[in-house]
Amino acid sequence: GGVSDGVVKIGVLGDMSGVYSTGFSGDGAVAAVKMAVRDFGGTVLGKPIEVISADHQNKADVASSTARKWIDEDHVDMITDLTNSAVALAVQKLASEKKVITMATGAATTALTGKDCTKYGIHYGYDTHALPVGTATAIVKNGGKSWYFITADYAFGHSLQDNTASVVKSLGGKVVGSSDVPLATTDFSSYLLQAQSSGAQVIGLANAGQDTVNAVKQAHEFGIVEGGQQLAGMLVLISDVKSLGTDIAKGLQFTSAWYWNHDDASRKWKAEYEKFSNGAAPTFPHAADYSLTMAYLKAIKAAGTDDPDAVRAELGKMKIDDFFAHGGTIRKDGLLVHDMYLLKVQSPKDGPWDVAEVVREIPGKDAFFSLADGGCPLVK
Amino acid sequence: MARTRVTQTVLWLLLLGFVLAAPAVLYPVFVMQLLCFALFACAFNLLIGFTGLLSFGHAAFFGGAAYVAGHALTVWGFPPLLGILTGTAFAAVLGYVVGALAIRRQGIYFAMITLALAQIVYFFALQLPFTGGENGLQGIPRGHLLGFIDLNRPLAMYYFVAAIFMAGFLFIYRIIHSPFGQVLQAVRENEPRALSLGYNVDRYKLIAFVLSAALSGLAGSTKCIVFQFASLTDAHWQMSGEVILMTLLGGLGTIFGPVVGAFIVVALQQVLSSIGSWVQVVIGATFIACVLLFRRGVIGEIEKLLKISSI
Amino acid sequence: MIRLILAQGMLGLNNGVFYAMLSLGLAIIFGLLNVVNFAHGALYMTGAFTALILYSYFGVWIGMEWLHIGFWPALVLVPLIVGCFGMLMERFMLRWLYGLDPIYSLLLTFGVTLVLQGLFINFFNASGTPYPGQPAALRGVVNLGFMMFPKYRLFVILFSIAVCLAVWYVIERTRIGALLRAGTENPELVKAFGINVPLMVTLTFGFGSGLAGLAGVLAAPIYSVSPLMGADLIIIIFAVVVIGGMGSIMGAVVTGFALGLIEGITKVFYAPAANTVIFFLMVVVLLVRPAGLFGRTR
Amino acid sequence: MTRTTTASSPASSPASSPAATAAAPPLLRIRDLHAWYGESHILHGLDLELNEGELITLLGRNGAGRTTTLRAIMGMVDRRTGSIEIGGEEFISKPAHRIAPLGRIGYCPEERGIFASLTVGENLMLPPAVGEGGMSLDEIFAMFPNLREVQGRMGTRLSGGEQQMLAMARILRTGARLLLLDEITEGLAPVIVKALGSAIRRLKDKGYTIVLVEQNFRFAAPLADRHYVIEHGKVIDRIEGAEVEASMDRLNHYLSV
Amino acid sequence: MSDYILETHDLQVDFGGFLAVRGVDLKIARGTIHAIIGPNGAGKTTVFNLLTKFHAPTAGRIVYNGTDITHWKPAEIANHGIVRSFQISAVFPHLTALENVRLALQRRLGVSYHFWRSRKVLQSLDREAMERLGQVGLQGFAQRRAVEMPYGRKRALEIATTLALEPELMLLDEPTQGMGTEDVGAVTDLIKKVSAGRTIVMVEHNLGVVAKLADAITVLNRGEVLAEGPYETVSKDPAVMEAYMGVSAEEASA
Ligand SMILES: Nc1ncnc2c1ncn2[C@@H]1O[C@H](COP(=O)(O)OP(=O)(O)OP(=O)(O)O)[C@@H](O)[C@H]1O
Ligand SMILES: Nc1ncnc2c1ncn2[C@@H]1O[C@H](COP(=O)(O)OP(=O)(O)OP(=O)(O)O)[C@@H](O)[C@H]1O
Ligand SMILES: [Mg+2]
Ligand SMILES: [Mg+2]
Repeated sequence: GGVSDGVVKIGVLGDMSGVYSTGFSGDGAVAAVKMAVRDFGGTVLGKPIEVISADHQNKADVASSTARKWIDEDHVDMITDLTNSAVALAVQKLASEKKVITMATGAATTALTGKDCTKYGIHYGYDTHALPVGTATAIVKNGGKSWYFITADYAFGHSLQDNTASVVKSLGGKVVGSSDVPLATTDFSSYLLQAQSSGAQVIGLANAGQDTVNAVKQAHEFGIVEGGQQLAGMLVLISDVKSLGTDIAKGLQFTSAWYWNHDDASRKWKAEYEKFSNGAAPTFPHAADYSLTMAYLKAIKAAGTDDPDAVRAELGKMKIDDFFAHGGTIRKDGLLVHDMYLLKVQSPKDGPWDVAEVVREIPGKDAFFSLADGGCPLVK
Repeated sequence: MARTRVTQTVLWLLLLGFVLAAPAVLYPVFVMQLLCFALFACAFNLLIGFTGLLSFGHAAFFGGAAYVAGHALTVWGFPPLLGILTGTAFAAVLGYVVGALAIRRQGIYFAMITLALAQIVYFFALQLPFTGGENGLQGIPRGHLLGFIDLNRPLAMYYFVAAIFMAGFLFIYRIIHSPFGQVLQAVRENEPRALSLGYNVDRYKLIAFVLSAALSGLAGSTKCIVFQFASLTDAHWQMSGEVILMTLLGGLGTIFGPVVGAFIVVALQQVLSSIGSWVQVVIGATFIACVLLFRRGVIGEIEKLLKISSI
Repeated sequence: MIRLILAQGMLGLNNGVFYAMLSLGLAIIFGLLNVVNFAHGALYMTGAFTALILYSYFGVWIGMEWLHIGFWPALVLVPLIVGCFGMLMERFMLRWLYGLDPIYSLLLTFGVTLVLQGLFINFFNASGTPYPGQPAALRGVVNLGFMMFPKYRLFVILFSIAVCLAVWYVIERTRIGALLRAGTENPELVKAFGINVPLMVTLTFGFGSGLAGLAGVLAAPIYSVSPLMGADLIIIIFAVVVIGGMGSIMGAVVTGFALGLIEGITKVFYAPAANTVIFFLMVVVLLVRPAGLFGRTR
Repeated sequence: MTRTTTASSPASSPASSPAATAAAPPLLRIRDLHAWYGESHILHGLDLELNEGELITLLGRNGAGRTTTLRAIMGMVDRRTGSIEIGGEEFISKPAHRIAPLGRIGYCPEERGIFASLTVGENLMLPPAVGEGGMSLDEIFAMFPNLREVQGRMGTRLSGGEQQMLAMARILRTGARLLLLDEITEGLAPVIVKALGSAIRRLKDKGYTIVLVEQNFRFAAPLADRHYVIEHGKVIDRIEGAEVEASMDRLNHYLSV
Repeated sequence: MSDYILETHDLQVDFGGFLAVRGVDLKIARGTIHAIIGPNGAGKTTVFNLLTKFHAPTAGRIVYNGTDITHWKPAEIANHGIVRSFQISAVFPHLTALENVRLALQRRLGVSYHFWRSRKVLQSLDREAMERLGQVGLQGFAQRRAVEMPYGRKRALEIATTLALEPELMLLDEPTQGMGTEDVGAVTDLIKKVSAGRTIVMVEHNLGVVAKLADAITVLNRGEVLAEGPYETVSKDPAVMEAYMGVSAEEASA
């Protein structure tokens, strides 16, 4: 029992300088974790809570050697953020071998809780299965039946494309082609032309962050949208909408794990966060970071120890119900199941960040795959 | 002469002492990283320091071997030693191909051609199905050495790596002090003359290139077992630049220089890792300072100070 | 299919603009000073950032938030600024390396690249920032028949062809060029003829750097401005210069445009190979013509 | 500026005998010249004088410092002290690139200094004019007919002799009136040496002032007004052209020819 | 075996339209010293470069000891006994004199590719290397690095190294160029001395040296052979006098 080494150490391993550093990860994520620690009281079981952070540069090897050192040398108890699926997969595997809990937020691949699930790995927030359930369904039902994908060429992009494609196909649509684009590409024009000449009705963007923003912008620059094709961002944050501007993003539908202007608790949390982080507005991964830190600390308190097995067991038993997650549970495969939202871009009404309205709430059981479908080896 | 011998002995003892005792004081993974890069730099130095060829593409051998060794260990289930040998052999073959193309030109052209060829290797590392693209090869098993030594035990792993390093280092030392090494030196000093004495200069250069590539591959394969990871970083041109920095910083064409240089660079990266991308700035500034102020490098300066050579 | 090939070819040509302008500067600096300027890509990146700073930050810094120095002024100012930076670099660093193996200048400029990249990453983070100052006159698209092509990109293609031709003319066909070439070969003697060689060298380096800066401004509205934009390009530029023949001005320009085109067309058939086709071509050229397509063996 | 007094073009100024100009200041006066390459001290207090229209030679064994003397005049050594007056003006502290235009000097270096990356034509046109009255291209081709055919070729594709002619030709174009010529007959066939000899005689007749560094005494003897013998960076003897016959023993001793 | 160690047949080279060498037939008799002279730009250096494979001929054949060597590589001809010297002194500057010479001897040992063996195996050659140094009077310099040696000594070292290969045919490119009078004498004597038992071809402008050494002379002019024969005949040939010495026949007879 008790707290190992007399301190609970949380490591935030995120993209601090790359394409995901605004929106998903970066300083905003560290702030969310720190704010949660503050709100929890700064200590747990009478021991101090410490937060450290590092930049993984979107490189799985950098991430894994940092994690290795954190675990071996700094005795970190839990590693979070892990934006970038390749990073998350690498770190989750390594940490679980060394019996350290990971709670990934920014990463999206379903593999984290599917075929690569681990005993101590938790996926908190959303995944590539949940995203298209809202967005792709809505678009196909509106008549967008043939799709061309522009895909970020790594674990996340492929996972997102595959999941979206199966939603499209299950609704009677078809996929006519795809282009794999390296992460952090700035010129999408040639891929967009390829997409244009495929004649698809919908160009699905299976990427995120700055990549999505650039792709959408250039599609407008080359007159592709005027040409009659529709863009579908499969992973869009409100910060992306903001940097695109609502006139370019107009009409865009996207799926989100949380929207700040949806209920009072969320509005209140956003205000708190902005105060804590010098005015920076939160995105849904930031909200998830806060929520998971709270959950983790509560689990330690409940278990009376920071022993990973005990804490993991406690997390599995908890009901997660806060401003972020409604009716959430962490399953055996590590996936947090909770409600998702389909949003639609609107002209701001309620302040500059009110860029979308909630079109539909998607209940957790519909948004996420079932325990049996995931293929997690821990689930016999 | 005597002074050279004494200094050399001191350096040998220091190195041996460090290799044996380091894991007691330092984080073993860090020391293993040091040794892998030191070996890489020594292999690189064999080429630039003793043959006069600046390759700007050595990451291809280092990273390429890591991928092949990683694949052999993970997918084919090779034991560790065989896996490392496979990676090394691959680097040698790759070195033969790259070398045969590149030695057609000299000097700066040579550097740029190696760079471009390494870029092709990088492309394969990114695109081939078995390399895992941006994800890299993860979770490479360490396995059992000779069937019974469990390399998952940190110290076993450490002394395995230390043995590989020492073997590689001694081998390089021997190459430099061989009849072959003598011809290399002649080629570096006056190529047309070596040619007119009947030495097939290109073949000597090529053999030196292959040896250097193979040893770089040895370092890369070893690193992939240490970190259980093979990634694009190892094959990226920035890695080729780093190994040049290590060698330059320690002293081009010296025997212990690259080891010292590698230690400094890796330690610097470790110490500075908390300041994010300022690391790049510091490394870049070191590069500049090194080129402008002490081209001889640490060991080179010591040589000058003690008025000796070849340490 | 034909339409797609044409369209990708146009885009390729658009990239070729940057290959040509950058390898041109590189070739001038190499041909005349025997310096392989690894920092050329970083100077290009610096050019793009300078344009961005002039537009978005400069006014704020001097307390005049309303001030946005736009694209057209930047087209003149940035090459001057980057050129001055290049001259400082030449004057205070590279100058000490003349007469040594050119490898040292390659390494020095490699160091400069790391420093510049690191600095910009620190202040602007590694991902791109869009350049908002694209001139209104060049907004919109032109219908080329086979595709809609942004006006701005068309402008960039035409503008840079003009720049390349002008530079080529000056270097290969005028006395200035002959002086520069002579000055690199035997500076002492050219000095003895009464020419201020160190100044000439500094100006030349400044000019080459300025070209990189100019390319940076042109690139800013197309690609987002990012600290790594030059790093990705410089390796390709090296290949262009090797294929064209090191130090050949014409070779650099023609090869730059041609490779952009080839790269674009490759995208139609096998997109992932587009980035590498240049390096394969380089290998082929080296096997057939070791001195490069336009290179003269001296 | 004393320059104006001596700036008349060589072609138009009358060939002046040493006696006639004895009153006028010498065109080139070197006093106590010291020169260094890095740490090595090569010239140790060299003195010499040269009037307008004269031709002198610097003789001496290999390594005596003759080339260095010319390079010191041109500012091509690492450090120099003493005094170098050209047309009455002090040049010792002028930067290298100001010396040729201000002194109207043409320098033909020992290793010829043909630029490999320039064509013959470009090599020829390279040095900027330093004064009026340089030779026209026609005059130059009349003097060195070989050069006309090879104009488009790259500089170092020329044979040794052709390079030497080019090196000479290119400074004659500039309007220099003081020529510093270093070992111009080295490695040349007798027929070319002969041609060069008559070319130099013609230049002298045109009023050029010439300093000739020569190994080939037989070539230099009939041309020179005066010989300076240099050893260890100093002038150790000075022999008037007219006295050469009488001084053969001395010369043989100095040069061991 | 033929009397001629080296023959060329209709040798020709074209530098982008300019025929620098046009149809040269050389016959070098075994055991002689053969000089090639001619006005500047005649193509002497170019012929030399053709013989030593630094250029490839556009047409013609080179026959060495009855074998066609037209398309051999530089290293290959060295292995068959043709060794050239360079105009600028060619030594390995940071190696000692002994190591310089040993490098020439080392190939014979067949260990030059043995990167796994210690350099100590080369010590067996030290005695012979010392002898070679002795031949040119450099015993005292054995442990000195070549950079530290005076010019004349470097030249001697270069010749010692060349001799260590026991070349059948030595090619010397302007061996006395840029030397003072004293050195010229010494080098001339050295060449005379080492010519015993081998063939030497040299390009030389110094007619004194040529007169003293050469058994036969080929005069080139504008890429063609103008005259051939011993010094006495060649130097009296009116065509040669006109083209090379620059005296017309009348002047000469006057
Ligand atoms: N760049 C240099 N650095 C150091 N010493 C030099 C340099 N150039 C020449 N020297 C030395 O200066 C001395 C004089 O050389 P200089 O070239 O003036 O001789 P010279 O009389 O012209 O003889 P030569 O017939 O060889 O041309 C020689 O001892 C030479 O070694
Ligand atoms: N690589 C080349 N390309 C074009 N022309 C060349 C080349 N090399 C030599 N030449 C030309 O060939 C001719 C012969 O040159 P070569 O150097 O053989 O003359 P040479 O007889 O050695 O004269 P010298 O005694 O002056 O050195 C010259 O006219 C020269 O310009
Ligand atoms: Mg001289
Ligand atoms: Mg010649």
